[in-house]
Amino acid sequence: MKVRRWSKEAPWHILLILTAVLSLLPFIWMLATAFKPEPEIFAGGLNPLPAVPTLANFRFVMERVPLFRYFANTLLAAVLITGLKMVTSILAAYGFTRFRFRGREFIFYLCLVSIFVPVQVTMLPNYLLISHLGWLNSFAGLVIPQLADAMGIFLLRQSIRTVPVSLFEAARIDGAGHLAVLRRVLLPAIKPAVVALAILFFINAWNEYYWPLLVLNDKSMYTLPLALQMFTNQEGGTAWGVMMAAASLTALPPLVVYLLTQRYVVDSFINSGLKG
Amino acid sequence: MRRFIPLVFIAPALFLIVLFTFWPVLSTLHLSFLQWNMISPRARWEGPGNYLSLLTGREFWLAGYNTLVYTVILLVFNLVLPYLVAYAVTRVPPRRQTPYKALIFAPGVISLAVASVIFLWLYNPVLGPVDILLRHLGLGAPAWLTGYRTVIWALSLITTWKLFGYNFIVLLAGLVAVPRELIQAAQLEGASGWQIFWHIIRPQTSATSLYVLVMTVVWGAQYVFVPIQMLTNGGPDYASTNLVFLIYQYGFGFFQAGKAAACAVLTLLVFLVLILLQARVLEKKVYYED
Amino acid sequence: MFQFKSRVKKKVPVFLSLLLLGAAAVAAGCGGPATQGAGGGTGGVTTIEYWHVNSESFGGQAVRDLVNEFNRTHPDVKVVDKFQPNMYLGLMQNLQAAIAGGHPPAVAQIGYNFLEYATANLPHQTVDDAAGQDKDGRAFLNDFRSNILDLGRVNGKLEGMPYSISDPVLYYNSDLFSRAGINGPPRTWDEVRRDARLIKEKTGNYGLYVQEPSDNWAQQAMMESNGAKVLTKKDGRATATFDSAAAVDAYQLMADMVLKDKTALHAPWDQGTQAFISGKVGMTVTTIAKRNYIESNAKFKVATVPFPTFGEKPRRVPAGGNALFIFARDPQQQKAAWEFIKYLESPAALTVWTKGTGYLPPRSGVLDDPKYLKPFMDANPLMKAAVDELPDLVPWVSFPGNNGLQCEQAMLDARDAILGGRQTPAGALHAAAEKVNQLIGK
Amino acid sequence: MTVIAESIQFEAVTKNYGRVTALREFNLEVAAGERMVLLGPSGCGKTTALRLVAGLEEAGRGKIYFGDRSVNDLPPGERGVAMVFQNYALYPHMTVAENMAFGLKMRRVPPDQIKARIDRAASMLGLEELLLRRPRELSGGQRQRAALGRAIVKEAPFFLLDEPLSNLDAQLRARARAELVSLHRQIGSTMLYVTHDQVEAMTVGQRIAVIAGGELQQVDTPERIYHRPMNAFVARFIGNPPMNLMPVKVAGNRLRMGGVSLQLPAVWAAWLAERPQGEITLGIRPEDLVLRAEAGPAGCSFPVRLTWQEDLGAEAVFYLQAAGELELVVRGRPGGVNTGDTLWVEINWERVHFFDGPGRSLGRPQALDRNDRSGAGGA
Repeated sequence: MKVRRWSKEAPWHILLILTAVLSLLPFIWMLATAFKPEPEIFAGGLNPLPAVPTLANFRFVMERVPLFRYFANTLLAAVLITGLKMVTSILAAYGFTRFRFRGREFIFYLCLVSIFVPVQVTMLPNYLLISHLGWLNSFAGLVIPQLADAMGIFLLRQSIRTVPVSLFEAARIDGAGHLAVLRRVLLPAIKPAVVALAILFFINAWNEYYWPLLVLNDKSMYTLPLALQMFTNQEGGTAWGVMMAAASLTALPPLVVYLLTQRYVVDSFINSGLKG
Repeated sequence: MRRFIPLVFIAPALFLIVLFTFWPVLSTLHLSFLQWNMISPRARWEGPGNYLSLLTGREFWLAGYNTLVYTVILLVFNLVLPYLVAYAVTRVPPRRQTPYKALIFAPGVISLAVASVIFLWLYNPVLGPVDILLRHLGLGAPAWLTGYRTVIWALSLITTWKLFGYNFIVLLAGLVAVPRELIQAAQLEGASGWQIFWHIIRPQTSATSLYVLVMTVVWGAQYVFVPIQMLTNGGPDYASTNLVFLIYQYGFGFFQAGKAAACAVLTLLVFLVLILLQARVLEKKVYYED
Repeated sequence: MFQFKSRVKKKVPVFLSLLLLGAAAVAAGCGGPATQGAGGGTGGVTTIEYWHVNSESFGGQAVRDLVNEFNRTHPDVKVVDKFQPNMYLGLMQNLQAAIAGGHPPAVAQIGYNFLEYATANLPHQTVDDAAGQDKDGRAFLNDFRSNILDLGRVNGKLEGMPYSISDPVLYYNSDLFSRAGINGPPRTWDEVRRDARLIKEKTGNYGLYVQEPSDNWAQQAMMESNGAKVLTKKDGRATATFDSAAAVDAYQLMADMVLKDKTALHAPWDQGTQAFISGKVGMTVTTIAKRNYIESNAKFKVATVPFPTFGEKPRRVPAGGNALFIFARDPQQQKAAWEFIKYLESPAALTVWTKGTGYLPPRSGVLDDPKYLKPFMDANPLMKAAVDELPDLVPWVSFPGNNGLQCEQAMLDARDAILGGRQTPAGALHAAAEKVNQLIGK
Repeated sequence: MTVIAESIQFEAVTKNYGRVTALREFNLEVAAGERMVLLGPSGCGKTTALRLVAGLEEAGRGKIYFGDRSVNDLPPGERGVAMVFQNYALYPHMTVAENMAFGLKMRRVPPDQIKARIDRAASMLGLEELLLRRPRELSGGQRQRAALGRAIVKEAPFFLLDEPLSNLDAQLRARARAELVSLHRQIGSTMLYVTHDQVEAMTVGQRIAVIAGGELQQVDTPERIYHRPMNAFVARFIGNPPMNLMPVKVAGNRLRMGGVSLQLPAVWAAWLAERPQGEITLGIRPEDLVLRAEAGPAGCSFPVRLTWQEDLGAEAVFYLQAAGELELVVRGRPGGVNTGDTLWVEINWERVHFFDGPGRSLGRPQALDRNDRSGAGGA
């Protein structure tokens, strides 16, 4: 019986293991390179692991770059972006689902369409606007334009629709105002979706590269993805080991958070109704 | 007063979207009729000139065609494959699913910029592991990033690597939501595994698949932009350019704001039909779920 | 915060959105660094920004040392250095944006290939002007060789001060050479082709990689060393002439090595350099600025020789690197900027600079002076090839006009088409030249 | 627990959803402290009426009064209503106690009072052991009690229930009905109870408002609704199996129905003679027909064929066919007959109803009511 069961499962396991290995390969490559001394990086070969692991690359990063400052910048920006986007998205999704008003569908479609506008289209005018406001090299300039994202509205609207209407009505009869309904009834009811979306927002905000590149040119304001650029130079050559060390350090926080909460995150996604 | 309450809820998000998405789109429209390098105090009125030069040149058409190719490739890599893998996960017992869910989603936490740099190494035509492997098998190693035929595949794969996990989880969520009774009913009727998949699971997850499909089509163009910009600059000879990169190249590579804007407008027009269609599709699907 | 009496509750969303905007305003207010603002002068100290492309892996430390030293010795000026990612194009992007936003830096490194574009489009103070206002200006400029100053000149006017200088040299892997049984390094392109074949036959590795970044620097060196001109200026009008017979010949050689002999590698710059350092390519033609990088990473013995010539024809290599431009608007800042430039170009500062980056100094006399670079040159024999080429330096072609940057792209497209085997050198170059001429004419 | 109950009044209330009219010119008065059941088939507008009272819907036209105050513009939270939803709408992330406390917290009731009220309600409903559980850890009956508890603790003047028992199984339902009534006696608020189940309506309501097609059909005590239906709809909607309704023709003292001709009792014949002639409908409840094995006196009974019978143990339901496609349902004692048998039916003429063409009840001769034993007499 047991053998039969395995023979039935085995092909799926093979496919899954293959996928997992392929998924992790570039990852391993990054980490392995980060621990390699410089000449070994160029040795090539199929075995990605370092023969003589070294911390020199990490040391170089720590010495040359105020990594903790960038870490703090990135964290602050990502938290601000995630938090504010969640607030505006939740409010708007609530507004779109819990009220009937003229033009509701039209405004919603408008938001929906905005999801599909490539950032490259809006980059230049937004840059000029931000610079006109004097927000270059500021958290405001970094954060606020990134809040214009209707994806959260769309996904949260989906999951709010899965909440029984009577729950809201019960709360209204209980005398709860809109904010109390939001905070004490709606949010707990769609918690998985909120968590999953927040994680998604956070990872994206953490990794955002192009907008910070445009608005930040003061090194002290850099975020981690920008800091990676401080180790590349086409003309003089890119310090791959150092860059991979920096990249590993950059990827580490979200990765650790993800691995620690992995079960919860995946379940959140599965329970979130974020499947659209 | 009560009439304005919903507006109060929507206002913050709407304000931001109008200010940072719609207003720029309108100003892009205006810009597309000008010739301007972004700094000179005077912009020259160009009329439809930017559009004409785009439509008569070959770059725009090449980029449009490539956008289509990317889309098709990404649909296979980022919809069909993750669907298959997600299905595979549902075929193994729950307690053995966890490591797969964890490992396959993990690459999603790395930025595309970093992923691009890693793949620059993996794709090295002389010492990359892929090529070493191919040479061990006695096959010639293609020059991934300089080959006309390979470059789009190579760049798509980077995007796939980054997005695979997310799509996988979303599709898995859809698969898990298929009622067990339906599958059991089909089993009682003697349906084979494949028949159950095709006649029960596939239609039951069509809503989720549709969502992933739409997002892949629309966002594919934007996600692929990062490896293009980092690794090939659209080369060789426009073989890897897509519409979004072309906008960037005119704007931030050639400093021709007018032409970049015209390209953006045309790109939006190309997407517009798609957008309306998709908005409808999304809405309709939601209706089904209610 | 959610515990409001029922009547107040309705107003909370309003309150919340106000809070949001308020937070934004606060963030805007306190986020801006103190160094911003056009004036920049407080308490008699003039603060200026210096924009550079020197990453931590290439010259970042040298920039910091120089700026610190300058600030220490010039109490009335405070220089703030700002690294710009993504090389000269990245710097130009941010510069365009900063100028559009009204906050240009006082001094910035402009890559030589952006010289024409920057001169024509970005409001700046010319070096001629800055030196003219300085009583020691003339004397200062006299310390530079004329062909070096030409690198910063557009139509006879000194627009930017040539600062960093690199030139293309041929690096070779001595170990591979001995394994292939080659005695000495190649002097001419014919020898390069022959040696490449030998390396391929004897060791199975590629013979050559010529750098392929998003510019045509190395290709210009080949064309012009074969007697062609990329751009010909006549009566103030520029014409693309990179489709001349001599240019086509040079490209044909390259194409043959890649496509016919299969002895040359066709790959992006990073990958090509990786391949050379890993020992899989016998020779590479690339900038002297990469010397330290290649030397410290390669496990084999590296050596350099000057850029190969076509037979007896004179070698003509374009200068890479950058010139310093003054974008300050305020006279006080302009003066401080000029002071800073003079400091950066001083023999002592250039010594730090060359040691930190591997660039060649633009100023005469620094290289052989035991006080300055002589010990460094003696310790780094690979630099010799680059120094030997200094008399052969020509300006890096930078296309004029609004479409100048697009012209460069047209040449790049031709390079891809040729080396990718899509088009013949003659066909591709001719088409590109026509396109460029059309773009220049606009 | 004392609650100051108030009356509820609908005054010409009309509510439209798009083109669909849910309530049309609806008038109804519910006395303070009364148990009023809104009964009708699904989609009849009864739930709409309830939601209008709760404030979950806004009336299109017309007014709703609590006492003498118009509450049209009052939001639900300020109306002083407690409501039990069909699916209970318990907050899934809160324990039973938290569910009960939520409304009170919103109303800023002091914590010690909240606790006292929850304890009282819990002991009334036997919820003491369940207070710390979450809804998904409760059985259907427990959830229903929790929902009741949440409504009770508010000590609201108005107690609204929307099909509160429809998710319970039959046995629980019977017990819950009785509990609800006794609960209402204890708290004394004005109770509005929506159901489509006539048994529930009959057992719970002090009065029943039968609604169909957005219009009020009849408001009356359960007895009068059963015995004195004002129209054919109410007559047929109430009672199980439903009342037999047959088109009949009256000619003098004879009544033709399908292929059957019967002798009318004199009192009916005289009374019907004064009514408009033409097509009228005769209504007889299944228990008011008597099934016999043999023919009675001529013209008093008619022959039928037994097509089907349902033996319910204590009683049986017989499905019969008479001449001229006439179909009848009769309730009686089980046993002794077989499907296919020919039997005889006799009508209990004291309990028949007549309706006119549009279905309005024609009433009945006064003479009959003098010796009425149904208890449905009086005004």
